[in-house]
Amino acid sequence: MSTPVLDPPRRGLGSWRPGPVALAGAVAVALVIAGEIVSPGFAGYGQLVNLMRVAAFLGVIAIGQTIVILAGGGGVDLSVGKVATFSAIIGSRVMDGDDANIVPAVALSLLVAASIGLVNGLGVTLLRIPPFVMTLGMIGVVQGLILAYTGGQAEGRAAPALTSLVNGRVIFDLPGLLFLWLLLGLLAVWLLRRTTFGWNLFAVGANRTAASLTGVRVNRTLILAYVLSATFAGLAGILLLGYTESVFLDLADQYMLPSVAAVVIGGTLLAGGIGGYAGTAVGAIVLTVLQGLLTTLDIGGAWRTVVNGVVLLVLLSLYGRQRRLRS
Amino acid sequence: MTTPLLEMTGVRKRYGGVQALDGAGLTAVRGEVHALLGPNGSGKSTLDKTLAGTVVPDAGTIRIDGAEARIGGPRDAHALGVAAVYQQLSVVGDLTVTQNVVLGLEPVRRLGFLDQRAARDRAGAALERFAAAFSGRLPLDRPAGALGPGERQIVEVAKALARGPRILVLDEATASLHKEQVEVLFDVVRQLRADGVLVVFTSHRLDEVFALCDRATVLRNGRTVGTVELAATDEDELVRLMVGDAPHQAPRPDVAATAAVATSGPAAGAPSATTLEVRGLTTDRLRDVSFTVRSGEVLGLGGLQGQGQSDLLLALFGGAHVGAGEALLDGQPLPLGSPAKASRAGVALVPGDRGRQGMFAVRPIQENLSLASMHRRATARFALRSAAERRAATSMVERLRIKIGSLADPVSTLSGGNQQKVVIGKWLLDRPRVVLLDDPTKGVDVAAKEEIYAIIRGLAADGAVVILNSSDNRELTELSDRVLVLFEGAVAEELSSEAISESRLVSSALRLAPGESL
Amino acid sequence: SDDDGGNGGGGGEGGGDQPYTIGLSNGFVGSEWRTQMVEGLEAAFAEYEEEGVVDELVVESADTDVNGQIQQIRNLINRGVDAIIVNPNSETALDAVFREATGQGIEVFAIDQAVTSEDVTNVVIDQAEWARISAEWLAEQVGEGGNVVVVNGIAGHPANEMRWGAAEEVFNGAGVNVLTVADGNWDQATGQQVMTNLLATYPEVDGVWTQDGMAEGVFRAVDAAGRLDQITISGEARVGFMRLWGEARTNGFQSIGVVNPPGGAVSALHMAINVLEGEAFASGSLDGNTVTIPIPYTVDETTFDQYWGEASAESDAYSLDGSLTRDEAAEFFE
Amino acid sequence: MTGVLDRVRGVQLSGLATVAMLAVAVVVNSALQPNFWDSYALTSNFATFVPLVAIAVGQTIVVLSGGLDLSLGAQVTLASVVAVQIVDGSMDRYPLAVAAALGVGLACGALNGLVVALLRLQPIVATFATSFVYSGLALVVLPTPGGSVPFEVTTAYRDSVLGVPVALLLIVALALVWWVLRRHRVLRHVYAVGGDADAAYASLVPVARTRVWAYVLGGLFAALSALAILANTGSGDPFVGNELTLASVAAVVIGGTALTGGRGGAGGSVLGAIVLALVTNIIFFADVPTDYRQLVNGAVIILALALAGIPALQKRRPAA
Ligand SMILES: Nc1ncnc2c1ncn2[C@@H]1O[C@H](COP(=O)(O)OP(=O)(O)OP(=O)(O)O)[C@@H](O)[C@H]1O
Ligand SMILES: Nc1ncnc2c1ncn2[C@@H]1O[C@H](COP(=O)(O)OP(=O)(O)OP(=O)(O)O)[C@@H](O)[C@H]1O
Ligand SMILES: [Mg+2]
Ligand SMILES: [Mg+2]
Repeated sequence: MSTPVLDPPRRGLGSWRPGPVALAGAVAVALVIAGEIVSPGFAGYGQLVNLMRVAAFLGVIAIGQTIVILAGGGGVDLSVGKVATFSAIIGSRVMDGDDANIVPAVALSLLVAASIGLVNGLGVTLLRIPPFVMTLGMIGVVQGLILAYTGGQAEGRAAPALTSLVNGRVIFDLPGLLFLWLLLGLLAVWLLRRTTFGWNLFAVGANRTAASLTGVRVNRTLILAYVLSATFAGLAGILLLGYTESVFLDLADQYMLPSVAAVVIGGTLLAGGIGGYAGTAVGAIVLTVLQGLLTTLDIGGAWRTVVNGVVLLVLLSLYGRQRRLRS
Repeated sequence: MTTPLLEMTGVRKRYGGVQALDGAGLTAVRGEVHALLGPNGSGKSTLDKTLAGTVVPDAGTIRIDGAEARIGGPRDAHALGVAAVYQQLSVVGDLTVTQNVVLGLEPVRRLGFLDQRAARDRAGAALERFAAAFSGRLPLDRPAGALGPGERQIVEVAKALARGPRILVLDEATASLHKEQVEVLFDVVRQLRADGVLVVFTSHRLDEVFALCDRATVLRNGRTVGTVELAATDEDELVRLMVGDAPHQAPRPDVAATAAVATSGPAAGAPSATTLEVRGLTTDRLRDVSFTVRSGEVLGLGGLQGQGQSDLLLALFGGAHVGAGEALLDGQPLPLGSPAKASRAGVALVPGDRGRQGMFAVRPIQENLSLASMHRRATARFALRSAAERRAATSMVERLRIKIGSLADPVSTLSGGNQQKVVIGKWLLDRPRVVLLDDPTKGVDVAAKEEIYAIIRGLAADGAVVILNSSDNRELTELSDRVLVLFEGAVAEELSSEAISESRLVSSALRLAPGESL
Repeated sequence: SDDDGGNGGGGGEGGGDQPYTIGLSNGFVGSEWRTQMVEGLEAAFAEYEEEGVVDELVVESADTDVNGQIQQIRNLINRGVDAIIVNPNSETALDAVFREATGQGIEVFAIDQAVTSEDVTNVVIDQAEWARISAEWLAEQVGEGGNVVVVNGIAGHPANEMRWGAAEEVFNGAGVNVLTVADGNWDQATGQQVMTNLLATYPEVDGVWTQDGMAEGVFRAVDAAGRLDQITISGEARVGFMRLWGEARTNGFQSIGVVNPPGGAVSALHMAINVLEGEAFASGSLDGNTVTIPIPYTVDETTFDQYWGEASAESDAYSLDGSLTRDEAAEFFE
Repeated sequence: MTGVLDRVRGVQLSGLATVAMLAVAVVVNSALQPNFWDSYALTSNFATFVPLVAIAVGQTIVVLSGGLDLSLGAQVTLASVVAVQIVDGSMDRYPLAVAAALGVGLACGALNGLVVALLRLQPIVATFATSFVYSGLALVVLPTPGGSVPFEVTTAYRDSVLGVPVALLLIVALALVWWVLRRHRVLRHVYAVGGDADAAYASLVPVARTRVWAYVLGGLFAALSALAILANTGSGDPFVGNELTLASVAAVVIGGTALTGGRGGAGGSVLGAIVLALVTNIIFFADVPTDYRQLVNGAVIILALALAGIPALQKRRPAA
């Protein structure tokens, strides 16, 4: 069980089964080993660091995705990629390559992202639009905002301080980004496991009616979940900006569905109420390693796509399975 | 002796760390109503389900008519003539009553196209016998989700009957029914018995068992402890069989005395006098309800089930749209319309539908217990301290004697009675001033029932206002200081403590003049 | 006319029916290149408008699929335009709707990406030639027996296939080893991530051949690995990349940027006006249904300073551009 | 008893909301587009609707069963490239191509059903994974755009019979197929499984088989969508259908079907698909400035989604 509980569940030795986090971790290791076999160099220290660095963006976006999915009721945020893009575009334009502007740039980006999350949350709670389509519609709106804001031409550049924070090597030749991710990950785990918000979120995800009848402010919790999702997406956008230094109009769009896949591979149920961020983080690493591995395989784009799908299926069947009807 | 129609032996089933069945068995003949009894969590439902095919046992044999039966799923059970009414209903709310009754066995024409007329006829025939249990016409074309719980339960029974079973399993099929509906059901069951059907009947209401059943098999801890002829047995003996040889446990005194005291924070101290005054409360289903309750008092809600009792409790907790009226707690208006506000004002609700409204099945027992009160223990109402949470939950587990493995186990792994205690326990940690209880012992076994009674009395003794709805008149008689009898959403009568008796409750519910007897 | 009277406007009436209405169908807006394309067209259109040659430019520009673009074009037809300039989302799948358009007397011009339809005039640069220029340069840099990796756009995409087909031929002919071909989705961030993976697993690489949007990402990956001095990168003529290139030049870094001009839309507009005026293409200027417009210029070591001077004020995403003048366009006609 | 009234009202309302949206969309569109009712405009509009309508019907069935199929668009692509490779411009081979497309839809649907029903993977991510498989295979089958559909087919698709566009007839035919399916046991079981899988299982409904059927039917409608696209485009393209997936989900919701399963129907989705397509038209003919079009489009779609949910909102107000 990856459920955030206070003491570990007791298990008989015979019935021990690896939890999703352990399983996903094992898969990541297996993929790295497979990578090293088919293309030597894949498991080198530098390459592992690179893979982790790339995983960090997905990992940060998936923090919010985890929160929203845990909230249940079909909760999912398809707009994370677009929000991350928008946030990077705003950040880039406001900081415009100047360290002095970092604070206002990041603040404005996150504020805009959070407001988009707020609208998502209001749509999902007050208008009762199913999250899947609400956030899908929001993609269109944000894309519209991007075009209206930029006139179709993204401008500006990352501030050097942001770039060195993300790309600069801190210790053991590890980029600052990894420490940021670790920090954000710990924050996410703490938020979910050790705060009233986290427990309310799990309760809302597990049984919304019961949560409401236990005095939990369900709508407030849900709205906050969507705000957090968009905010973490916005943050990921800023980090991505630090990585690429310049932006373009579909910078982070491709993270939409992989962020959901990372959550599921990490053992969180799409039905809500069960799961946690540790699994998601490993899920993000698994997906990134898989992409890296596929990149280095010289098998042609079409087959590479097929293999990608098949491997994803295998990964999912290791954990993200639903309960049986018959016990 | 002829071969028994049903013979189950050595049935075992393990769920993770819980041995639900540990060599249980059951032998019964045709034309019998056979009770399957036992405390909560003793494995009754699990045994029923192995027979009906929704649970595959780890070991054990099932013989039907002497031949070994392999039951791998509900379809196998059906082929063997077994039909079941489950404790957790299997009605699909979005389908109509007709569609539910024929579900899975729809009459079809060629190529699998539905024969709607035949379906209606079949459903009509199955429900006809229960016509008396429905107020008006048979609701054949209504979505099942729009029916009341009792009506839904009847549809469920009709669905099982429409399958023409040789063996009919009724698992707490009367839990949601009111008295008249129960009588209708019993008539049908007696008819089935006359037709040679075996009915396996599970209920925690022993009066029903004695009224209906011929023999009883008792389970304890997943094992069969014996089968008795009910004609030769009395209630005490049956209870003794169910709870074991250990002397019938009286609730520990400290349970009653301190149940309402939270672990941390100031002790409750002297009961402060609290008054709840309800004036002209009107909702979709309530009409102009007014009353006053004081701390230390248990106000019972009586009447036929479904006359607005649950709605009243829900409305007081802010879970229903209030059209008119108000509620005053010590003269302060109670915020109606938001359970969150109600709970912060000191109101607690133990809802009637535990699974849907009361608990978070997949979440750990710890969280289920903590949720309502954790903000009190949290730093800045936000950051939880795990030691404090664990202490709070553990204290409640001990106090209510909840039988658990670990606090980290999902609450769904507990038996019904223990789940119910968790649902009550989460509110006790919140030191409520007003406690609303909606059928709190539904599906709870005898021993747990007594414990819950002690908790309720303890709450009142500690100065809480308690309002109790119960489908069990005996329970109302035993606990209430006063009873409001509701009829069609309005207060039909108020019975003072001297006037409360089971027969009086029944007659009042049926709106008979006092003194007139049944 | 076979026009059933449904469409207004001047479709089907032959030349010389000024002012004309022009439609633009653009099925993708997620890139600055497309924005530049639309803005360039609008500017050129404004000039014609002042002269009274044209009266309205109807722009359909949105992220959409082939179906959506079919709907775009049908909307343009219903709007009664005289000519449609289209940047197609598919080489073949718009054929049927193009026939609908020409059936109503509307002239259709495809830009950026040639289409197969006989009813359309393609006004495009030669993508194969475009790829060949940078591939030849790279092959020369790494020399015979050199090792290159390739970061391509999207597998199966016609422009991608055409470019890669030409480049592969060049590499084979020059005896250059292509270690692997990866897909970077024409996306800077993906290109950067893909290149990082390739660097780890192909340590012996001497050069990278990549296509427009991804060169900047590839550069950053190589730079992060500290191997700019060992690995040659075929770049792009875009301000963002050229800035990096310019900075690295001091350390001897060399690259090449072949212009893929968004201004193709402007060239197509000139052609469209000529056609609407009843001019016929000169023999030899049409290859089948395709007018190949020359690649404007190439940025390399010798020309870097010249072009950088002109472009450095633009934003990073700006593509160096070029289009035919009216006179140059007129030369394609009789 | 009020519950019943609410419910009945809710059911009618959810249909009404979609119909009302369609009516508004048609009125607005015809006001902005003078030639909206002309023969060419009508024919071409309906020709554009059919692919989305078909895939939306398929998505509806999957959604009703409690699932979601994010690979439907990729299935459309795969079915269309297989069909176009077979037909290759010849009318004689067209029936074979149709059969092949349906076969592809069936096979893809069966694979999805397998992973969702038997392996019990969560539908959203499982079908996301299979979509890679299908779109990859589409590229293998048709590496670059090409192939042609018989002239007769593309012409017939744009034709009209007695003034009624053939494409409209096709939409009616799709609705009819749905009407027939609704009267079949499989669809009844789909509703039951989507409404409450445990209850359905206990009631002898073959849950796994029903789920497989839902995905198979989804695949078959995807194949029909592929055929419509081929008739509409006249040739093959290995990316052609991918973006239909998400639009199909939006159409389903605008049509009043609950994403939680068990409630709704394809009739609404047909209208929902048409509403979605008309919104694009309206924004175009309303001359919204280019840079703001996508913004307005997104906002209008969210509005439509909200309107589609209003009946449910009213129904849910009384707690418990
Ligand atoms: N699906 C399940 N997963 C885990 N444990 C289960 C499950 N179903 C039942 N159990 C456990 O098996 C034991 C027997 O449960 P069962 O429901 O058969 O009891 P019961 O006799 O019907 O109780 P009640 O009177 O409360 O209905 C209990 O301890 C219960 O917690
Ligand atoms: N069940 C809960 N879950 C999460 N947060 C809660 C819960 N109950 C209260 N809170 C938080 O506590 C904050 C204060 O609540 P409120 O002021 O209503 O409590 P209170 O009635 O003052 O508490 P007390 O009864 O201890 O005096 C709220 O903003 C809310 O966020
Ligand atoms: Mg039971
Ligand atoms: Mg309070």
